[in-house]
Amino acid sequence: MKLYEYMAKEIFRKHGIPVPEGYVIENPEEIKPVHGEVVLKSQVLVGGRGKAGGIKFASSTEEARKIASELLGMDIKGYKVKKLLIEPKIEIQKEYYLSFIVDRSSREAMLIASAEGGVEIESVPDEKLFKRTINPLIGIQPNVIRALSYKLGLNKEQMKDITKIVYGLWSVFTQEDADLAEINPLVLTPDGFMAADAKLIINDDSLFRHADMEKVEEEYTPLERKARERGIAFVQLDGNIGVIANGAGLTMATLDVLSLHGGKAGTFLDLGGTDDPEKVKQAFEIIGEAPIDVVFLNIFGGITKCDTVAKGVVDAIKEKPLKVPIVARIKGVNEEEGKEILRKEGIGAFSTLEDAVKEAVKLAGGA
Amino acid sequence: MKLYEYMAKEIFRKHGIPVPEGYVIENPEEIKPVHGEVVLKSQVLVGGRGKAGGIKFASSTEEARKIASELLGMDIKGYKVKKLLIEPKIEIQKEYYLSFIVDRSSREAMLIASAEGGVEIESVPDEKLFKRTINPLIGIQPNVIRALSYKLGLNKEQMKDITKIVYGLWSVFTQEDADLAEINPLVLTPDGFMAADAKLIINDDSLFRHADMEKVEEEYTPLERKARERGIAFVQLDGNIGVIANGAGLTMATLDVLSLHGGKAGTFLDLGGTDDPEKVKQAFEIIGEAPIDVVFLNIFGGITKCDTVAKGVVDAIKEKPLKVPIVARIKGVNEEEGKEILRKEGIGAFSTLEDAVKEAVKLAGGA
Amino acid sequence: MAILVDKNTKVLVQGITGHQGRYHTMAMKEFGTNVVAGVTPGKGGQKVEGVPVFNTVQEAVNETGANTSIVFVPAPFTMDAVLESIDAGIKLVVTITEHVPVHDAMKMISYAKMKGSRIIGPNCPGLASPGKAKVGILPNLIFKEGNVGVVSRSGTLTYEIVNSLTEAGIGQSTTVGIGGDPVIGSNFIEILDLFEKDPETEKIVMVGEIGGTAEEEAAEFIKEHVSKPVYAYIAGRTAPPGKRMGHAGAIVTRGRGTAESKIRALESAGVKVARIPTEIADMIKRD
Amino acid sequence: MAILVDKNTKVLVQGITGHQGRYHTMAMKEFGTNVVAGVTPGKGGQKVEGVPVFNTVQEAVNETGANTSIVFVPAPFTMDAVLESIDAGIKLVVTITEHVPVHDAMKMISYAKMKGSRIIGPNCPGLASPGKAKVGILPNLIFKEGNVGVVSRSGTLTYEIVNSLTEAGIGQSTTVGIGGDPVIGSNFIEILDLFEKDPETEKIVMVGEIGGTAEEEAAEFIKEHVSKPVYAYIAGRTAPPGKRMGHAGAIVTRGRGTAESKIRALESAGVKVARIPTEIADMIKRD
Repeated sequence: MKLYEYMAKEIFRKHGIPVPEGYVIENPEEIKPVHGEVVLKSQVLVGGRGKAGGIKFASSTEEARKIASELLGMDIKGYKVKKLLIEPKIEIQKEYYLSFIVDRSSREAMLIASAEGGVEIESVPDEKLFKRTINPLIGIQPNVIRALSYKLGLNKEQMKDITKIVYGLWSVFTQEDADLAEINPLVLTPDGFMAADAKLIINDDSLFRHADMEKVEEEYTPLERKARERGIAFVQLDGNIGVIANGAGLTMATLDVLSLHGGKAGTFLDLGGTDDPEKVKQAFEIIGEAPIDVVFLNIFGGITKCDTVAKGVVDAIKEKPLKVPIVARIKGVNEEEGKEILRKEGIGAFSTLEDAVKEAVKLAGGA
Repeated sequence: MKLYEYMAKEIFRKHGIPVPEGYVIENPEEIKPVHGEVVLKSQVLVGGRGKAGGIKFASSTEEARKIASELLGMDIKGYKVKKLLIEPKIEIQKEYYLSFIVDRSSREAMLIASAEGGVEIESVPDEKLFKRTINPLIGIQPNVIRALSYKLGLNKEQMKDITKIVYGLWSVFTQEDADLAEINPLVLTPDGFMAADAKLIINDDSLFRHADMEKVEEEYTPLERKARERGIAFVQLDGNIGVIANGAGLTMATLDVLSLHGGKAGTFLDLGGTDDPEKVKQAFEIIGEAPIDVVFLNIFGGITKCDTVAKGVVDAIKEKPLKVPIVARIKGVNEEEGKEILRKEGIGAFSTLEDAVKEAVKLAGGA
Repeated sequence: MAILVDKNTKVLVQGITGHQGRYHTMAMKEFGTNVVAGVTPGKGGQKVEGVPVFNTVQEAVNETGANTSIVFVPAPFTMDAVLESIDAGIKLVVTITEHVPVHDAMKMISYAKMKGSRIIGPNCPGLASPGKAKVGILPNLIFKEGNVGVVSRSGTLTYEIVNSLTEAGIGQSTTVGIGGDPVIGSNFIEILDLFEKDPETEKIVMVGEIGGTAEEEAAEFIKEHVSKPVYAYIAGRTAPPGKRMGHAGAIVTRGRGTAESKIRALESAGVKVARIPTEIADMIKRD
Repeated sequence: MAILVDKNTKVLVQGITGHQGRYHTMAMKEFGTNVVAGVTPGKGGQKVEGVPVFNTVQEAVNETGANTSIVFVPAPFTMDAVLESIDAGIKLVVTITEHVPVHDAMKMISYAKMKGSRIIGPNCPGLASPGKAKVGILPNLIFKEGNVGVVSRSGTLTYEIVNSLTEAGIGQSTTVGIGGDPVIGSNFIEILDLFEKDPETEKIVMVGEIGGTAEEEAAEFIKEHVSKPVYAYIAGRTAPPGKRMGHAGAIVTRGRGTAESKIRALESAGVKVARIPTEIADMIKRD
């Protein structure tokens, strides 16, 4: 779960990381009197908002209100700005970069830091980055922070200051079960280091341990939201073939084979390992609402039996008929029974993925 | 550093372990009005005080004062009672045992528990004990407490209750850098589990991390205390040969060889790896005050050079002559020079340990 | 031979009294697996499918000599269950449970390494050595004893590929579903290494997916350490893009992680990469 | 051969700019040891006894290929120094420092195990393979190249025994001072195992002390796994009794830990136990 900047900063502050003293508004009237200069930051879950014009500065209350009314409601890369974070402008001497991420290769955390922070961080070459895996059982140790400080060219005072921040960010990362905890830029100000921005992604599987954390809804299409509410893995795509398969890998493979034959998927719907008729029915309800020209069902029966799934499909379309044809590829345990059940309802049922795909692409209007 | 029961209980309480609400007195007048029954517990650093009469019960203020004046100043196995811990008498339904200790074999912590706590715990056979090593990096886990609860025959309520105590004791053990954290007996009362006694030994090498912890002076002879203040490892024994050697192992070996030849050591003084003349001088000052008939010096010169030590010895006895003869065994780097320096001062200097020991035993009055 | 599980495997089922545990205990026994014990705290003394249930893993190990465990307990309690098995001396812990918190996964994998145990998963279908033993939830009927080792990040897609191998008359030594989570106990490299050293395994099939850089790292490993022929399929050439993990994600991945990057890396390591899943069987047959 | 340190050992000295670090860098070099680097944070760029000093272990390893480290840093910082070496891929970390907090010792030993490194010590004199390398503070002059492996918990007493071997014309393959602390990285069993497997080592000398049960456990191990003749000396038959560690200490020890218990266990494992330290040389000569 990706958090908004203002939420991440609140959590960072709780773990002892200095962040600017800001506040959040949802409409321009909430702007407090401006003394000095302030920055108005659009709260969206997508990167590059600065370049998209989502971050502005103001020197007076009036100006701030005006800018706020421009920013609120603005569209940034498909995300609508609903909240602004208002902060005093910071005096930046230099921008650094600091993050912890779950590292798949080492199966440990990875600490990344750089003396060249900011928007261009991804193009900083590896030899200018400090990268070190941190074992989750031993945690962060003084020698790592020393090495980081040498690499970043920090003086003694700065080293002492960044030590607190690295421990704080480690605390955020581990205590809050983060996939990612990132400060970019970490800015050096006359008062020491401060997190000018904050990115925090909480591990979805760990949310049960953070019941008091405010939930952030990602941006979904109405149909995707409906699917999610029913616990179905569903993504809307731009093609016209509605793909349903069981298992994420198999669903991806189905998309690939469709594409090889000139077809284009309009949905990615993974039934998972279930043959629960209720789930099958819900899947067909969802896909029935998608703007597609044909439904392509790809089932490999293993633990899930082909005939059970077929029965579920038949029940679903009997209750709520689809407006588009179905092509099915049925393979595995009780495959013949499954195909028979579908064929009785006039559904084309094939054994090989390629045969079925060709039929679906044909029905969808050809390659 | 072994803590007094009352200090250990205060720390246990801080870590969430229920302990009786008590207070400490140093003289009988400090007894508070007694309602119900109280227990008066002598605060000494030695076990078996109960059997030695150091724990008494009282039902009235007057009785409590009388008992307090009997206990205070009493001698328990050589330890003088200076403080009493006064606690309300607990209603004990059953006595258990619970501890964490540093386990040398596994190089992890060991959790020990038993449903048969109390003074006889050491005779409880292994198959009635719950023993489990706990890795310091992963810490105590729920499955361990479940296994403990099954072994101790606890019901669900008791299991929930002991979980808190096991976590608390683990927290004491790790956060306070303990060699040992022990609750014996851990008593079951109508209100749940409670630590009726508390034993806590803080790792001496970790005391620098616990600067705010009240220091407990162990019982030393005045001479031992003097040695400790000078950083010299010194123990007073009952024989009449004052042993000085360099290195704990070598000092022990010296005692063993003395004993083989019928001698008896009166001191155990380990110079350590030093040839610092000041340290040698201090060592001779200490040993000069011990009630011995001969000083036996056993030096193996390695990093420490024999002649340097010999010079230190000569300087020391020139500044403050000893009343008893010295026998030296000098071996290793610059051995001949060392022996020569000592012989010039009339000190018998040998190369083999056995020759030297025989001479020392002879001078000490024979086997 | 085969790798990791065979006729000497004595399986302990953690969470045996749950729906999944019970069902797959039966399925594993049908496969011919020696399931010797189950564990569900508080349910010791019961029997499930004829298998004795214990309160603790230690007790189960003491009583039955179990040497392999399969974990079906719910995600919030999975780490504790895995640690319990490791502490009881179990050397192979197959973790089926999905949605295990990623920090729990990292911790239990580090702990396993310290104690010399191996974790497969979490979020994996387990593994099967046809004719010997299955410790997992893979369907029984798709397998055939033989000399092809299969290692995969995916579930159903693996079944599909194994089934097509079997239909083509190509048997398998062992099929290992390593799991689809970002952090898993055994990765491609570790399983490839076991297959390379297993005298019974002659060819290796590797099924990957987009995301992460495990396939690219496996390709590096294959180039240097694997002499047996490797066939691969990578799913997700046309899949919707995954979640972006800040700048750090991009720094760690450095342009790898796409199907193209994976296929390129594998091909340059001499791996034959199939364009559709069932093509693997054809390729092996042809060789 | 020899064990653990030899001509391929490239030593890194942690805390090289301190008094002890500096002195023993010189002494190790005089012994013929290849000391390639030193580390003291903030003193990178200096040289000590001709050895380049770095700020971090990683940097030192990258620049010099150091593969073994010796730690002289003060006790409060020892764990961090040891962890730094382990993380930099150093496989043998010899920890001389005494008074290391026991919980730090437990943690760093667990971590070393996870990462596949070996710790000797803490509070140990280190180890020496005469004619090859010394990584420690043992005096240079007492050694002679040969075929007796020496393993000991003690410092000076070891020098005494090694010296008596050398004077008797009996050379040593490697002498390992495992350290006198309750919790140490490598114990008797682990070193005995290495000596048993080392073709150059023909006989083994073991020097123990009262306290703990390491000697009793070593005796069990010798009975089952050591075919080479073992000679032992146990110090402390008449030593003042140690500190009592509550009831738990007694439960863990169960009557073991005394010199008598240790000598009995060793003798029943076929070990020849000397009554005085120098007797070992006589016993070996006689055999």
